[in-house]
Amino acid sequence: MASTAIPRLTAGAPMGGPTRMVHITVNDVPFAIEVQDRTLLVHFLRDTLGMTGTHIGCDTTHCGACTVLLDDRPVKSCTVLAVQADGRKVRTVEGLESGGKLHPVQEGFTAEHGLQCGFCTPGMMMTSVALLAKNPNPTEDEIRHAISGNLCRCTGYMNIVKAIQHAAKASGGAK
Amino acid sequence: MIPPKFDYHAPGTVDEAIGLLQKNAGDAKVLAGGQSLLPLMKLRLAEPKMLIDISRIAKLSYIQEDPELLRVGAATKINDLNDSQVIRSRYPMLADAGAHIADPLVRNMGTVGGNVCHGDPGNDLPACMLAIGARYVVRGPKGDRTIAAKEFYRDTFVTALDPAEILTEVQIPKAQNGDGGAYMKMERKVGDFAIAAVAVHLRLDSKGTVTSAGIALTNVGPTVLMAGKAASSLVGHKPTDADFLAAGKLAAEAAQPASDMRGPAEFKKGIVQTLTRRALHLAWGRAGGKS
Amino acid sequence: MTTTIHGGIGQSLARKEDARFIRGKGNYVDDIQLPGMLFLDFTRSPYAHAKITAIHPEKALKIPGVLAVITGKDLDAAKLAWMPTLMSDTQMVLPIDTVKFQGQEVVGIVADSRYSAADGAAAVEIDYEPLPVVTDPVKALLPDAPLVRPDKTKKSNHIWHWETGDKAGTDAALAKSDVVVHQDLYLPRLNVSSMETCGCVAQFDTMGRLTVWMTTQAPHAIRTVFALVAGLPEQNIRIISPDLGGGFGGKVPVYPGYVVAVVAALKTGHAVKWVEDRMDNLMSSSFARDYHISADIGATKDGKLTGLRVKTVADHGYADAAANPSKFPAGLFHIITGSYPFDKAFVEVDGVYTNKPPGGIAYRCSFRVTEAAFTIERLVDGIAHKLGMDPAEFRLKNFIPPESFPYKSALGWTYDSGNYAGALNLAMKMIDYPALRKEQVEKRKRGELMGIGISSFTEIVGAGPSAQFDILGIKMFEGCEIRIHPTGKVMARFGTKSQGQGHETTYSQILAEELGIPAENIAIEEGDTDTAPYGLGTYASRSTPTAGAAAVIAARKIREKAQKIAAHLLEVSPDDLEWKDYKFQVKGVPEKSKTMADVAFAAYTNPAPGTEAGLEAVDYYDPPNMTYPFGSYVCVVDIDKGTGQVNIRRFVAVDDCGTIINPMIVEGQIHGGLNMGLAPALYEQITYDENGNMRGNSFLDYLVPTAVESPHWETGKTTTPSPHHPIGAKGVGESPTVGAPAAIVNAVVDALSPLGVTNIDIPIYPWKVWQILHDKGQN
Amino acid sequence: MQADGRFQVRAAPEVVFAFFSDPRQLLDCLDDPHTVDSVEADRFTGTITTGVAFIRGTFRFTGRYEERIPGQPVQARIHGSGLGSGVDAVLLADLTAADPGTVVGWRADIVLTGPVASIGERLVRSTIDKKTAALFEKARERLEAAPPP
Repeated sequence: MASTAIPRLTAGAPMGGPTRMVHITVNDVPFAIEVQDRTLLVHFLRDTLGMTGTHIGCDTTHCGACTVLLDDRPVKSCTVLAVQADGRKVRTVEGLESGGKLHPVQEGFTAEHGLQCGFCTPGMMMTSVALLAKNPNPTEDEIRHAISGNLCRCTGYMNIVKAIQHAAKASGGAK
Repeated sequence: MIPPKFDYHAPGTVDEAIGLLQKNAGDAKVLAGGQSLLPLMKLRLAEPKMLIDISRIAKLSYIQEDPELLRVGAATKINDLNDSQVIRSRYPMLADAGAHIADPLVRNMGTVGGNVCHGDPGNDLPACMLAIGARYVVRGPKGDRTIAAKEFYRDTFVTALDPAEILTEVQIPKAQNGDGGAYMKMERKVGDFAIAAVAVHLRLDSKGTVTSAGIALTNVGPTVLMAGKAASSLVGHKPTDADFLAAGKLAAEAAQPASDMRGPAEFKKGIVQTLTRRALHLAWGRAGGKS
Repeated sequence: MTTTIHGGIGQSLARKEDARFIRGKGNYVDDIQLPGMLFLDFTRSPYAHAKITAIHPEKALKIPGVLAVITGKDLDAAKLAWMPTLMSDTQMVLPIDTVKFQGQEVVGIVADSRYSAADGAAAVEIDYEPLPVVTDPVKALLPDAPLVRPDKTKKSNHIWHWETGDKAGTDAALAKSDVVVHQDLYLPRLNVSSMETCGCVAQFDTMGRLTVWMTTQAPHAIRTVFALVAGLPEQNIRIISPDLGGGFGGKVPVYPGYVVAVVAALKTGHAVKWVEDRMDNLMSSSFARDYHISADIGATKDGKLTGLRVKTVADHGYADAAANPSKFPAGLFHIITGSYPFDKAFVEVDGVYTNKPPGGIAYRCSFRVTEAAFTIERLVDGIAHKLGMDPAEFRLKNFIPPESFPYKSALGWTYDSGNYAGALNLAMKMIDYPALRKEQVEKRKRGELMGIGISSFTEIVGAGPSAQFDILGIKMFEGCEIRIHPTGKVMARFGTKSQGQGHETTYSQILAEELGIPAENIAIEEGDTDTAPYGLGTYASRSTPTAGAAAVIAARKIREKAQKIAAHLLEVSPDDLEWKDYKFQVKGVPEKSKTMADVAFAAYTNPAPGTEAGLEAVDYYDPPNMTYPFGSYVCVVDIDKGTGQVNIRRFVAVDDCGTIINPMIVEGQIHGGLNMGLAPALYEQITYDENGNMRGNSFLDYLVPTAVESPHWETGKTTTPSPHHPIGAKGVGESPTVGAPAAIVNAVVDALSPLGVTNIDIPIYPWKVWQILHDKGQN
Repeated sequence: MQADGRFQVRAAPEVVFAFFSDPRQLLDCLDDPHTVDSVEADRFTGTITTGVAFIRGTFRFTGRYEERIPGQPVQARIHGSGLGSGVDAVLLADLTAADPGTVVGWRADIVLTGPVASIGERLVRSTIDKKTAALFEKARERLEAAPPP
């Protein structure tokens, strides 16, 4: 095994490469942190801030497990640089529950069994939150299209659709 | 997957961005939404030493219709295009395409400018721009110039954009009565590049005669392709289904697809034919044509 | 009025595990962060078969943060370059001199961040000399084919031959049949593509004890394999399987990354994390299927099935790393007689090496059962069409009748129970089958293409009885340990490991029912080998049939002891008590009773004389037989003649999994299973070109269906309890994946049958349909 | 990917043979930046930086000539690796004396492996075809400029 000397390590060891300070508000908390230029937003959230609710599923912008809201719009945080989020606000699954009260989308996913392994769930819920903000009373077809950037391998999507409809109703959107 | 190291710059003006491009010729790459570039970097197929993020340049994101032109700022997000009432009501071809670019999340980062000047034959907007006769405003060290969309695409990833130039605006002839367009895309699943896609644009006179037509094809050649013969076959006609069928066949002849995982070349030509005919029917109806 | 208990069997209890998942508080392997943790990444081979002539790690080692590289030669020095597979074959951890498939791990890079590790992996330079490649198993059997495994004594790519049934009898039965249909079928390579890829964190503590947090469906079996491979004392190995983001069979094998991470942790003294990216996962984690099937089915002219003969070539890549029971190299493929009473049947399978990744795991199905169900349901449809009979009518005429159970199949399996006609009749009623056939006649007159497809499959799950079922010699029992605390609260531990199936909920429902303690007071723990009883893990729909039964038996052991304590408290003889309405009651005197909570408290404060303190039990359940869930699916498709696109208009799935513990969870499992039946029928496959390039190694080309491609599934159920399972449950997670593909393909072939079409290979891409229509002048 | 072609030059067969037998002269026909680091007997090594637009990488290559016998086709096998991928090329020049000069029948078989093949083939195929044709066109120009027999 070829190796260099194994140094004493500290948490957050430097990764090399140019760095800069970013100011990102995550779930209403402002952070000012030095990141590498190439740091992906998803790694900033997971590894730097320790918010591991946002997952990585495909690395190529196809699965949506890493979906977060960037200035209220759902984006795939594995294909966004942390520096691109500088000066902007990010909302993650950790920011859905407020004052001990679950978000209607969280309630919907539980009530309608909209999740199984839970890995796609945070991303799926963030997309749902943005959908309902824009369209409070979506049809099944509109829901299916809205979540078509998020893959789920467990549920067959049926109960995810129901979960979002449930949340729409709870938010007063649906008939 | 982790991108290689690079320097990131977020200039506040286009001219500043152009200066950076000039100074770092060959090493710098413009970052708009990053939805095509960043995946290539994460795969380490592209390793630019510098990224110049133009998304923070004020006034590059707008959709504005004036007496002559529809102007779309290069940094306009695809979903802003899709949400625009002007686009939905008067430029449905762009709304058709916008709804089929990648997936709904990618469209929140991806930009119109990125889609039209990335140079991937699988991008959806270039065919629309060819069919509708758009022009691109680009700015470089020597100032602004406009390039017709049909002159823009040279080869895969190769465009008429000079290395130190940046696309700032897409200009589309203003919709008139009697205009109708449509974009039809067949994809393996949501998020995929097209197996084949067809953009058509028709202009009818008050009698329903086609006075001009544009047809262009996505992902069936090294670049987006014009189907000139197919389009001109319709001009001067009050077209029937037989004309649309014939135009579909001509469009299929213009396609230069390669066989790949999306299907054999012959199939793709067949899809071009089917989609052209269907898109023409749709565009014809939208233009107010009646059979 | 019957008494119920909160969360008892049959209730759609909301899932306990959701509370953490909807808050982003799940704990998956990549969420684990330990102080000083290092990261492992791999440089992989671009070649499918090549000699490694040199490895140049210098540039990688100069990258800041890169600490070490590990090669096959390093591992060889510790005798760790090779490891056994679950099928007693051998596979490389890292190659010493030759790579065998594209994407194979060649050099491990250890760094202080995942970014530096990735930079290091990109900077390692490796010189290769390409060798001839073989990716087609049929060509691999030709005499001049490149030899994939020269390390083996047998100088051929043929691994094994396996057969069962009556060859001569089947040949004779087919020869005498009025009609014989021959069909070649290919079930392509698939990747389970759980949303979470595979990975681990390995850490040695100061006492040399190893803990590995690992994406594994079978933590105990993995611990034993690690002990055997690495020579570590088994008590010094702790495998923890935290929350898993899906498994579907892909997290059963041992992958090189796990072993290298452990070696790296040992060498560096730091915790080491390895997590695949999606391309790594698609290129090198175990595949499913890759079965080339050639089958003949016979019938009399009045439509009675006579015989079935199946010959199969199984492509295992460069190593047979299938996750099958040891005695069944082709899994349970010989359930292939399905729902039909064949007198004679014969099956043979040949395993073959090629330059592809190793494996042969399930794709959300019990060992090779989808391959079997797909084959028989395609063949039955084919012969019905050939006889000019309606495929539903043909099935109803041939099904094994309900009164024949237990039924011994021509290939030796004893089906525990079934009512196949019941399920098919319900599915036909739900979808209004006669109306669809009428509509089809009308549409055909107009030249429109509409098809109706049926699949009436039989599953075989719950592996398995110890006489036949083991993996590396370890019998396939399953353990449950229950402890009732003094306040009447329960901790139960299992050797299985949920990957989304909701074990925390369903197991607590079983225990609530059996112990009379509300489900909310029952905690379930799995996946930690230090605390859980031994078990073989969760795959092949075996958890409810095996661990679910262990839970029932362990609970009943507790009840037996509790009855003595209750008798002591009530000052009666245990025989005077009965367990009724979730309480111990004095027979005939319902007001004299004690609850389990009463008993639990007494077990610690006032145990009956002569009984031990405490209230605990363990059971290791060895099932007497497999369970045989079944179902009937009906699918309606419309085909776009201009594009060849198949649109699933309706899909009705009637499943029978015996007693249902949580109807909501069962329905959710069925929806998900149906989607993974849809996927290979229309979208997913892994192919290789002649140079061994994997085509489709990202989600760009590996086409996992989205919500737009997935239809609105309609479900129904019948209930035929398993006679040998203590509560009659059978397992359901995989039935829909097993049953759905044939229904879809049968529907497409039905739509195209007026054109003389009898088969289309899956996945049915639009270009395949378009080509047929084009050739027939239909578009 | 396969490409072939044929051209005639005024240079004598010996000159053409020597040209194709020299890895430096052959590789200098590439437009892309490259180095030839060593040439020993029938083997040579070097690097080439190539790609399509911004999809570029530096490939290290090793090459080997089949036995070079005047009057027989010259054939070189080149294995390159870069971008985590492999490129294997077999270049062949079949020379026939003509009046005047030499007819060169050339063939290139190029096989990509790794991510470039699986992800990038849709995008790089036409470029490789063009680069191959350009290489032999440049060879023709150089040979045409060589002194006539």
